[in-house]
Amino acid sequence: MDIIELDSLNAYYGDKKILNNINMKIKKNKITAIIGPSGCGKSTLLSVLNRMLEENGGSTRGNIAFKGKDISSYDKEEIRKKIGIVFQKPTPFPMSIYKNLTYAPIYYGTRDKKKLEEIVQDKLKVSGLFEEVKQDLGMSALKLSGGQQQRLCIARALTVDPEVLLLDEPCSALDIKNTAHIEEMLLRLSQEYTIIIVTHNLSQAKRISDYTAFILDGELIEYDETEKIFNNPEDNRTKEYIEGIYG
Amino acid sequence: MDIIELDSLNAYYGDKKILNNINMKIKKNKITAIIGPSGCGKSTLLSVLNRMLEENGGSTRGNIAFKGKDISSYDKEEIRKKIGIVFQKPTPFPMSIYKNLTYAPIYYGTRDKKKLEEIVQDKLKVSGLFEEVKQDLGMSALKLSGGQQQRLCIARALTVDPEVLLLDEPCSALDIKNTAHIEEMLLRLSQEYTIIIVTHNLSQAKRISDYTAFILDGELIEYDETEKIFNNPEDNRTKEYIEGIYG
Amino acid sequence: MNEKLKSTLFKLWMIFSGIIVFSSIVFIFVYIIKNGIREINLEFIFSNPKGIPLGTEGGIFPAIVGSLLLMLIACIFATVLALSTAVYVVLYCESKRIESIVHIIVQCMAGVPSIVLGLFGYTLLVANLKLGRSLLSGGITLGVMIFPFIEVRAEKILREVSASIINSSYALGVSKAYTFFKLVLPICKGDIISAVTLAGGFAMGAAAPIILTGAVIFAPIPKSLSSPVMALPFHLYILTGEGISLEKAYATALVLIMLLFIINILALALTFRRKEPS
Amino acid sequence: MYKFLDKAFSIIIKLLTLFSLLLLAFIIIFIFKESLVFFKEVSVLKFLTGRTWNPLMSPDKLSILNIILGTLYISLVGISIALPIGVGSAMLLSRYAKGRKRAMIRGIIDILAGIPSVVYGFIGLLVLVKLFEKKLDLPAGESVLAGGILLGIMVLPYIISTCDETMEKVYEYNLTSSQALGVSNDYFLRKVVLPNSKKGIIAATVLALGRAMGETMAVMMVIGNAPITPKLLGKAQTIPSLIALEMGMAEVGSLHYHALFASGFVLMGMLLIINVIIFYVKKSIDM
Amino acid sequence: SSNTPPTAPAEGDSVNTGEEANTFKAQITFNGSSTLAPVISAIATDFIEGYTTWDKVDSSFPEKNIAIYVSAGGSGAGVKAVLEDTSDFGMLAREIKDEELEKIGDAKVFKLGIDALTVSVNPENPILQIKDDLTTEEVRKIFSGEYKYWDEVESSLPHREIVVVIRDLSGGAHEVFQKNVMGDAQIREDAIQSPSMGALVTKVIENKDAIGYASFGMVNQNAGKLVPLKVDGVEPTEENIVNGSYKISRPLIAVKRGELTPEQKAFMDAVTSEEGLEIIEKMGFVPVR
Ligand SMILES: Nc1ncnc2c1ncn2[C@@H]1O[C@H](COP(=O)(O)OP(=O)(O)OP(=O)(O)O)[C@@H](O)[C@H]1O
Ligand SMILES: Nc1ncnc2c1ncn2[C@@H]1O[C@H](COP(=O)(O)OP(=O)(O)OP(=O)(O)O)[C@@H](O)[C@H]1O
Ligand SMILES: [Mg+2]
Ligand SMILES: [Mg+2]
Ligand SMILES: O=P([O-])([O-])[O-]
Repeated sequence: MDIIELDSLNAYYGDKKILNNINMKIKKNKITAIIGPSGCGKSTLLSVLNRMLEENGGSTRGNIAFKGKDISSYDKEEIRKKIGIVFQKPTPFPMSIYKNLTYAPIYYGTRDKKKLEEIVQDKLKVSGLFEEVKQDLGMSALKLSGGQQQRLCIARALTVDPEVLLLDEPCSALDIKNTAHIEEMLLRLSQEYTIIIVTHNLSQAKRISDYTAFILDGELIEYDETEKIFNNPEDNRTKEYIEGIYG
Repeated sequence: MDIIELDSLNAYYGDKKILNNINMKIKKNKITAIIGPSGCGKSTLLSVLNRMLEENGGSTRGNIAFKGKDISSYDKEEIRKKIGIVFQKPTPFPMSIYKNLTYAPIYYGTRDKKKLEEIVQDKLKVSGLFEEVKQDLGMSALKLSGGQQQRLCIARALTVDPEVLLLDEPCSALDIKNTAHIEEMLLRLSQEYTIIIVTHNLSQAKRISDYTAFILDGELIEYDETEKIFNNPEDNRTKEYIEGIYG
Repeated sequence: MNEKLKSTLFKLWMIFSGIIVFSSIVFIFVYIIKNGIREINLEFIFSNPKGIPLGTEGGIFPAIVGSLLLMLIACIFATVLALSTAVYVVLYCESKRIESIVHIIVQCMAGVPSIVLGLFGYTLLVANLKLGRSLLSGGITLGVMIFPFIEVRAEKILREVSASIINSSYALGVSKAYTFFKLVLPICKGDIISAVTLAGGFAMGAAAPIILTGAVIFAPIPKSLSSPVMALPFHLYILTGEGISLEKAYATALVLIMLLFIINILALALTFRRKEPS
Repeated sequence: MYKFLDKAFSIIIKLLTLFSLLLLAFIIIFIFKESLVFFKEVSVLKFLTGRTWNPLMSPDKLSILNIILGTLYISLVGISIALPIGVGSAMLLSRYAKGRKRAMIRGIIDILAGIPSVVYGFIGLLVLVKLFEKKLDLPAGESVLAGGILLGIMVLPYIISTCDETMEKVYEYNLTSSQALGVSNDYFLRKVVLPNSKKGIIAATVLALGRAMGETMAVMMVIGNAPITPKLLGKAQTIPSLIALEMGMAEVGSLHYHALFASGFVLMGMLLIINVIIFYVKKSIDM
Repeated sequence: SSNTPPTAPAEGDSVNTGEEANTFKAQITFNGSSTLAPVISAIATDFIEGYTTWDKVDSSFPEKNIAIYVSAGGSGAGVKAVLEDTSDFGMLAREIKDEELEKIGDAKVFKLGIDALTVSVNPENPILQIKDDLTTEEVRKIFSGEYKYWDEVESSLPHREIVVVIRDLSGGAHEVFQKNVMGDAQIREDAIQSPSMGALVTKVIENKDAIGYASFGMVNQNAGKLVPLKVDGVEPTEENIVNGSYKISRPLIAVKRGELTPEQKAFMDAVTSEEGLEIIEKMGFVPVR
């Protein structure tokens, strides 16, 4: 089943066209990886999906449907609750770790202290941060190291139980152990959630994704099952890019 | 020849000891990789070397010698010119790309427009950003994508021709192609420069470094030739960490 | 209480505050405009005060020029000192103790009644340094008055520049001075200009400090820093205090507001003009 | 070259800072010296705790407890009116006004700071005081409340500008992360921007409080200047208006003259105490 | 041009950089009473406009622009300025005290006019329908707070609180009021102390129950907006003020330390000339001829 459908999508920053005529169907409960060289528009594509692009002064043309309904027919807030995102640069709120994690749940109506604590612990465990910070959940999140901050942001995105999780190079600041931890977690989560991950780490894409999309200069060059893309790409440019691994 | 020597070095943030009794000699014109789990103190170690730690409110005990002379006997500014650094999070200045790159050269006395332009082009090419931005060097650096920003910061660090280059996970926001590009560049640069690179990407460490240091919880567990560390580590903890790759 | 309700109340609070601010501004402006507009014409703006008592007829031109000059001197004097102090505290000072001493002295100064500052300016500048009752003495006294306002805000503005950016600059081996002028100052130029403008407006509207140090009932446009000057707030003070003419007083206030408006627009233009060259 | 400039710059900065501090210290000494003459005649304690101020009678009758209370009361009323409104509108600004528009609005608000106190005083006397007399049926509308409201309006621009600078930064830096969680902007303002602007709000309060406690001309027009025990709807006197009211007439060198400086000195002492308190509040926030 | 004052104020120097005139001061400065300041400044403006340069005043003076600066910091500041040589003349709207004269030393005092204080009320005050006269006793009881309500003054008046408006207690205006009306009685503590005559008059104009001692000059300028009462049957008229039968009044004084220079004398002559006195009269004060 397709949870998100892009139909001749174009995205712009001002007059500059960043994404050009993208057609793409994202499968539910699968992990889709988006790869491509720096600046090709991967982050822009993600920001289109949860309507963050418009906040940043961009605009789109074309259609995007979420569960069969156009995303513009949803509330902005609704779509963002359903489609969570974690950015490339860690962006913890300048408040305590605990408050970072209860920020959204409280907004969505969880009042019970116990329940909140449970959420905090759960998500911290899921993101592998729990052991490191359990002593001091009241510490400002800004004092965490880069990697710790990023893991906190992943935990935070999970606190609203999204249906789709967008990840923009989430592991770029993590060491290998934590990366493995996250990858494992993503595989686990994909049974319930749909995951779209932008990554520059091709072996990561290969390891965890079911589908892979290759973008170049704002165009979707190829989109297929991961196996296919990596072993038998149709487009020559894809092949070249994949081979870059060893180059 | 040893360009930097650490002698029973301890580093603190306030009362918190971050680095514990580190002894280490960095070889000239080699690439030294520093690996270790998130939060172990890798970034702190780098910031000790060019005396940035004191700006951030930290302090050290023990000795650090640069070219045989204690670094505290140098001017802060001098040591920083000689030991450049690129941080984990990209930190472009909020000005144009061009100005980001001429910022330091102008300070060090390059006034000639042609010369400046040459530096800008050179360093942009070295960091693989030139083709993408040559049209619009006057654009604000903040508008670049994450990866582009980081490459700009590397280019900026190179504009002062340092003797030692510290890199704190410089490739974490770069895709594979640019990473390869940078790695290649680092190998090239290592003939003239001494390079210390913090990375969570073990295969990267393996690929490019001559020496590798493994840090855990602020202690230097093992420090040896890269080959030795990866193939035949002495300490069990190193072994476990290295094997984490496949875990 | 649930979050949605709280958020709604919160929004109400913001909107309510906005409405109060908006209506106070409108009320004050309308009140002054309504009472002052009748007297405003070219003659009022461009001629000397006349009539018996002086000010019942004629205009306020020397007062306009005098006030602008006083403000200029005050702003230059205060900005140089206050910005230096702020830079020292933020970038150079390493001792927390010195920092808090500076803070305490500066903030206590903020509350010294302006009339006392006037007496101080009179004692130091007029009587002891023999600068006379003059543009310079008045300007400096006003500068002392706005110093704390600029210092407190400049310090806050400097502190809010991201530390990682400043660190990146230091990491290039670049000096503090260069970092300040080439990186920090361009980033917070706008905020600093707005702080200085705000303080300048305050200086321009203050009567008490200049009564003893430089303002006179009538003077032509000053020819040098040592001439006494007319000033709008002092003119107002005499017009209202001695019941000379309330209409002229409102008109004078209106002119002052218009001047401040123009100055603010200029400051805005200054901050927005310089975009990155391409 | 730059090396030399850097040295020069650091020396200049230090010298200018030193000069500023000396200047300020000089003012404090000046006021202290002038007050000393008075304190030699009348004990500090008596000055601070007595309730009558009557310059026509013996020096024993120069004491300022009522006036201290009046100063505190009016400033407090002013700040408690201005702070919520100022913070609220600063948030409104960061939320809805961007770029040029915001700068314009702030410019207009800043103009409020430049309107001469005398004008505020007259508006206060003719509008606010009059309104009180009509609506509250007071024989005379001159009161602590009138002074407080007027002061509140006068310090608003300081609060708004100072808060807005902080809030804008917190807002811009964290907005995207918050929006990504689907949370409303109002919630974001409340939970992230407001708490993280604490320092800005404190800085604003310090500025505004200093301004409020030192404000002279406007307050003087609307509080009746009666040195009696202040009540919200009754007349009162503040230290700055006392000084402004009587300084012009006081015979130079007389005890009365020095008593006025002594009250200025007391005002500075009050600000010092308040600042020390705020310093500790700030410190506890840093924790 | 001879006869320089013993202590030449330094501030004139900057204006006086001309070749010959190191003794001649083209600039005269006044400071002090805000009541008197507009008067002097009106005369000075006429004087400057009439002559422009000093040589037109007297051919023995050099051709220099006339500069007369008047500022207003209150009577106390006037004395202070003379004592500290920061002004040539001090202006006072009260008697000059003996100690002050002593401190100045060689003081030259010019009495220029008289300002009377009228006991004035709002035109809508019902008392005006009953009487236009109060005894000193009644005035004293009103201002001391012994009468708190208007119906205590006259039982047919409404039971409304009397709003007493005064100038600051230490000021020159209050001093004469205290001396001539209050005697040993204290002003009620909650009287409104206005920071200026303008504010006092405004208050009486705006508040029906207000009573205050408004300056004679200002009552004339605001004729009809506030009504002066007779005191002990004596109406505050120019005649009564000059002949002393209306006793609540204060002098308007200029004071100088040391001999006047010829140019200062020339200006003071203008002030005390008939035209000068007319200006004083026009401002609503009673000139001293
Ligand atoms: N400014 C600071 N003040 C206090 N503690 C700090 C500060 N910066 C870092 N730390 C602490 O020092 C420890 C080491 O941090 P550091 O940034 O050196 O780790 P790292 O090895 O670089 O981690 P990562 O791989 O995630 O970047 C962490 O526990 C961190 O919380
Ligand atoms: N706010 C913006 N305004 C204008 N142009 C922008 C903006 N954000 C991004 N761009 C431009 O859009 C293009 C695509 O950027 P995007 O961030 O989507 O790249 P990316 O594929 O995510 O790169 P990376 O791997 O380096 O993160 C780039 O050329 C970038 O310069
Ligand atoms: Mg990206
Ligand atoms: Mg790090
Ligand atoms: O300024 P005064 O006229 O009241 O002395």
